Amino acid sequence: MTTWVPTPYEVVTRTVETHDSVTLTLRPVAESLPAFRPGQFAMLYAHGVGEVPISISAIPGDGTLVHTIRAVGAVSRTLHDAGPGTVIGVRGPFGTAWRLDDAEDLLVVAGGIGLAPLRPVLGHPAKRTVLIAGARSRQDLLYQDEIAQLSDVDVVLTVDHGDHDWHGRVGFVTEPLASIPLDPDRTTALLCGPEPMMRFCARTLLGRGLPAERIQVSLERNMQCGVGLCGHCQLGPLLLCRDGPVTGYPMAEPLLLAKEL
Amino acid sequence: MPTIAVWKFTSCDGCQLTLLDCEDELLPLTEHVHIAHFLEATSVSEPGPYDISIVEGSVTTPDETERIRWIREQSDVLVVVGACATSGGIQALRNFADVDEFRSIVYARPEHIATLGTSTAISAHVSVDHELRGCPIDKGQLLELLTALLAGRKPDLPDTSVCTDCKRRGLTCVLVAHGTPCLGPVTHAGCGALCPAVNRGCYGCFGPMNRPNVPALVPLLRRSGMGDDELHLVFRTFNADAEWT
Amino acid sequence: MNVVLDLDGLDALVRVLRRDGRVVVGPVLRDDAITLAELSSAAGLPSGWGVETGPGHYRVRRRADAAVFGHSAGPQSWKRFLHPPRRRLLSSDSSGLHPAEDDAPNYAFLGVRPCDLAAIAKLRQIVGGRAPFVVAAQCTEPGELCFCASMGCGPAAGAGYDIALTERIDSDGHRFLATSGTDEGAEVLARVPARPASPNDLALADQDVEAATRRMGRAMPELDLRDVLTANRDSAHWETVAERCLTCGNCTMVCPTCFCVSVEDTTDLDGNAERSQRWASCFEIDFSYLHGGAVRTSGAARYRQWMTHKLGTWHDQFGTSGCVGCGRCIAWCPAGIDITEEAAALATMMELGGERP
Amino acid sequence: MTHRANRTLQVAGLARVEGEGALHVRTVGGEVDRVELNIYEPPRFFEAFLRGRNFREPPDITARICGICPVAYQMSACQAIEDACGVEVGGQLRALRRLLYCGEWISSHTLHIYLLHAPDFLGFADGIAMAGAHRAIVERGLALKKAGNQIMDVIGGRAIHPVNVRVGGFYRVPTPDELRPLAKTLHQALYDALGTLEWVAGFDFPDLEVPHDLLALRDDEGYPLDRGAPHTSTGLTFPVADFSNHVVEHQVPHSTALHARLDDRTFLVGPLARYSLNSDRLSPVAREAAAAVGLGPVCRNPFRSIVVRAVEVVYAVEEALRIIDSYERPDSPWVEVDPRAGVGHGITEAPRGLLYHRYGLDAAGRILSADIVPPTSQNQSAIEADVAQVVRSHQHLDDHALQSLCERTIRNYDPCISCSAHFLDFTREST
Ligand SMILES: Cc1cc2nc3c(=O)[nH]c(=O)nc-3n(C[C@H](O)[C@H](O)[C@H](O)COP(=O)(O)OP(=O)(O)OC[C@H]3O[C@@H](n4cnc5c(N)ncnc54)[C@H](O)[C@@H]3O)c2cc1C
Ligand code: SF4
Ligand code: SF4
Ligand code: SF4
Repeated sequence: MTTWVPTPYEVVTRTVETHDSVTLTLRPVAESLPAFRPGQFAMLYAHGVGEVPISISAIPGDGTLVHTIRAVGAVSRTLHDAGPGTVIGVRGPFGTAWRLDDAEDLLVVAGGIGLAPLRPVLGHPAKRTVLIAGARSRQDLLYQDEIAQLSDVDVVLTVDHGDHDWHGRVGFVTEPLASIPLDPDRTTALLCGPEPMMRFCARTLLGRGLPAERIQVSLERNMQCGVGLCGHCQLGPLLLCRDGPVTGYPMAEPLLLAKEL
Repeated sequence: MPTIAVWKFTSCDGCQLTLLDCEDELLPLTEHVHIAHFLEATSVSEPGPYDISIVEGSVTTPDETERIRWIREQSDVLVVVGACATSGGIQALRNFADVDEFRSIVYARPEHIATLGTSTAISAHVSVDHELRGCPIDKGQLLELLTALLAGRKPDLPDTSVCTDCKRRGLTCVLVAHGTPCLGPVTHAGCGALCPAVNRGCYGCFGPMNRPNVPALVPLLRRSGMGDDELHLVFRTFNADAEWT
Repeated sequence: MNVVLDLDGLDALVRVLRRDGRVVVGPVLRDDAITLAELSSAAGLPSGWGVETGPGHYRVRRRADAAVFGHSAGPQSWKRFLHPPRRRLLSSDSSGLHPAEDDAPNYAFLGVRPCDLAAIAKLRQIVGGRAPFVVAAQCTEPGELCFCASMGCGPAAGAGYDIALTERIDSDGHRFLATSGTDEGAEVLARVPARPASPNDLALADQDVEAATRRMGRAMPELDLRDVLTANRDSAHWETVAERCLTCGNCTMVCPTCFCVSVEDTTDLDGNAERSQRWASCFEIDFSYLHGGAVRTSGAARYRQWMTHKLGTWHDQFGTSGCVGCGRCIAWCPAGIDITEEAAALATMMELGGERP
Repeated sequence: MTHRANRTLQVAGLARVEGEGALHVRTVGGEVDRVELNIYEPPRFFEAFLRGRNFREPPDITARICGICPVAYQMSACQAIEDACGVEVGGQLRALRRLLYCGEWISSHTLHIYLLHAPDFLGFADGIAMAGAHRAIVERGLALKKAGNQIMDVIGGRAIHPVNVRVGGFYRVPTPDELRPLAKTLHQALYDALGTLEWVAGFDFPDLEVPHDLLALRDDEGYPLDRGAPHTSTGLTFPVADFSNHVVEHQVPHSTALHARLDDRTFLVGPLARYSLNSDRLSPVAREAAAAVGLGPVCRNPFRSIVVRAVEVVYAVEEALRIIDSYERPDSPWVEVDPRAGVGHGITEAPRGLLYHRYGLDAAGRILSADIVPPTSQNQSAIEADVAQVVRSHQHLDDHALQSLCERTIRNYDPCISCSAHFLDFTREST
């Protein structure tokens, strides 16, 4: 039953990202967990409230863990509210990572909190990296300062609802995706966001000649154990905590098309 | 300390008694919450606002429609407990009959009695934050809800069938093995499968589960010997006004 | 090692296992069903009781003989002991996080049918835990709902037993051929009064088990069920099942291999927390809950998930089928939905070219 | 202190009673002009919707009249229907029913003694505040109450609205092994019950002797719980079937509960009546304990009802132990009851007093008429009379003190307003 026992980590910094999201840096209290790779996730336990899957959103390489958390329910809100000094239980690393080995050009498409698991990828050495990130509104866009400082990444930001302070694009991420310059022969696309968004983006990319094999998506299902024991994260043949969340599009496509799978 | 108020509407008192039936937990609980109003238990009655209001009973009088709005305004979290508060209770049988006739059967001078034509759930009048099912509610669920509210976690109140609890308890299905009619497959879990545990079919006192398939159960009830009359009555009892279909 | 035990020998077997500190669990008659409970002697076995089963139907009946293993799968399975309905995982208090102790006893299971033997292996592959000592009872009399033969899980006991018994009652008396499957099994058998088995004893046992195969009234379609289920993902057939399906979860709860659990967090008034797991069912709407709502809300989607996992995607996840052909889900589904019939209907549709809405 | 000749006392919501009621008292020229126990608990029309239901349903349905004494409803309902169908339930099944009823008495009386009534004597707003000063005592009360609930859990399946009661007996009867742990709990409970009696007997009791007729069951086999014939303090006795000829209900404008008169006189049911008519029937330990705290064979002071309740708890615990001790599991959990056309009567001693049920059935077992007379509506006139007497003799008190004395007077009866709010005027009945 030790698989169920989290390792204590302590919050060292808490950075407010948006009105409902924060980034926490966690430092091991004593023992530490093996290193995480981009795309993988941890199960974070808030004492007495519960445990939820949260992706790794940066890999500083100093043994700390970085997570960006959006408060949507009881557990995520408690984690969101955790200030420096709070001890959180962590299990992981779990799941599959983004496959970047043969990527020449990187196309990163994120919707909402979906940018969190893709953030570690932005530092990956690629010939060319394009980031298309969408959010509901300007207030929901994550990591805005950091993105502004990215020098070797082409950035396109878009929001569903613009306001007078917003001078960028308004609309869904599929629109810039249809028009940005893109070399289908050397691009690897990484998608994370709501399922319909990923489906539309993938369809656009397939239409532009990108082979399905070079599209990766990150899939979410209810997860309660992280280690293939609870059964909740099934999506067709996949146990997403083990066979996902990062999945190649050839595998994911039929699963995303089926209703209520 | 968070304040709790317990309110009674049209009901039998059984659900609020459940709180007093928490013999081992009652005194420790009062060290963590402050009871500001609970007519059955205390003469103290403090004005609002309240952090948590627990409401028992259904709305059956004009006065009660007013009172529930006031309570909602005064309460941060509103919890409704029991079949009366969640679905109108057994007194909602009047919703299917003529109240004037009911009134005159019971009272010689019905004009003195001010009642509405219907008995309705609290949620028909105001928004509700949590509900505990059952006629009466289950003590374990009540404690689960209170401790969850105090700890800020989501209470664990599954909305699946009684069967799931029945099987976890290791009971033998009375419908399959004895041919006893049982509403377990369509009834909301929470009691811990009390009736099958005494070789009795569930009679639905926790009301319908989330998305019950009553049309699929009816032929099975018939097969186990229920006639039209009984079938009609069995869904028209403690949760008559709930959405069984 | 092959020996023959009589009823006293069987009782001695129970005693030996108990003396070694094991909790012996076996079939008993309780509340008009054959359930599983701790045995203090072989006298607790349901001697002379059989069962009559059908879809959504189960009745115990008196047998003409005194067989103790003459009944097919009951409402409970060994899952209850290897993967209990509720189990504490961990507690958390101001002093830190504490794993729950593994307090599972050292079990000996008596009278494990071959289908259940296979189920124990499949379940343990996922949930782990200490291996029980297994005394299997080979099947000589399949029940009306059994189809273990077509799942490759019976009626002969496959691998994994310590001792396998084959019960026989004839003019030579009531006896059990006992075959050891492990050294531990042989060692236990050696301490039980028994006579050596003759070639005839072995031949009779083989013959009885062989006959059982031929008498099995049900079978899964002989197609690759993974293909059948994938091809039928959008089939309208799921709707017709959903009309009958109560989504009560009985099938998953009685299935000896269904392993899903939900995690519960509880807290006491002093701020101590506990995490535990309880059996979950893919028929619960909350099972697929994501922030904002559940993924599988319709009955059709939930039934599809269950059957597709059991017969199809289990192969992808664990390299084997999730079904052993015990027939429990057919008997204990109050609506009598028959997984073999539904699989056959889907297989026919696929052969007709797959059905698209 | 001024003695105002004209004054009005209003208690809008009576606390520490079951259900919702108010009190209205008016004195004019120093005379008590009006005392109204105003029951505003909304009516729930049980008798009306029982019509047309199946004869197996009243034990479950009428239990929901009152969450405090559901077993009483189940017992009276079963008895009335069995009477209509010509069946008598005896032997161990009857013993189990009595055991279940003991559970309810223990639990309900203890709730009243510790959490509702004792705070009046010791000057606390409630049992919880009282626990601040007397933690161990309140914990003893809660343990005792829990013992009663455990009996109902084990026999009835749950403490409030038990699921295991059916017309003819039970759905499942326990094995002797399942009762053994109860016996263990009850040995401790007996000790706690005796402690409770000693504790409450030491309270100060205002003087009040009530002149009302007393009405209770009396039974050859022991203190009355689950059966017996109605007896009065005037020496009258009558068969259960004659109940409604003697006890007549009528509606009063200020209340949703019906009032009742016994042969046109104000009367009293409940612990005082039961004890005064049956103190000779107590078990030895209970009788001795009552004598030891100075309770005579008759008690007519409602303030002392708390002592009588404590005696009854001792009795109920002892009786429960006796039943468990001689328990043998019956072959069948119930006796078959086939419907037949007719009328049946059932009467038992609820913790608060006589509870009468009467049903008319047709040959198919459909209920044609239902009539339920709960204890609190029988006691309403007596309660009002007592309040009037208390007001009369305590004119010197200020409003606040007088009002709280009036409330205490009401609480003496452990009135169950939930029970009393929904009943039928017998004379209007159409059968
Ligand atoms: C692989 C993976 C990575 C994730 N990474 C992040 C991240 O980096 N940042 C972030 O803010 N969120 C992330 N999420 C989503 C996050 O797990 C949910 O928002 C969270 O579980 C909600 O729990 P709650 O108790 O706050 O809310 P509630 O809505 O009350 O949820 C109750 C329970 O439902 C389940 N649940 C609800 N929503 C989800 C969900 N989306 N995914 C899985 N289970 C769910 C959980 O079991 C949870 O305990 C990720 C989810 C997955 C599966
Ligand atoms: S007895 Fe009732 S609740 Fe239990 S499994 Fe059978 S149908 Fe479901
Ligand atoms: S089994 Fe059904 S009727 Fe019985 S207590 Fe539970 S929900 Fe109520
Ligand atoms: S799916 Fe049905 S037949 Fe197969 S193992 Fe499970 S319960 Fe037995």
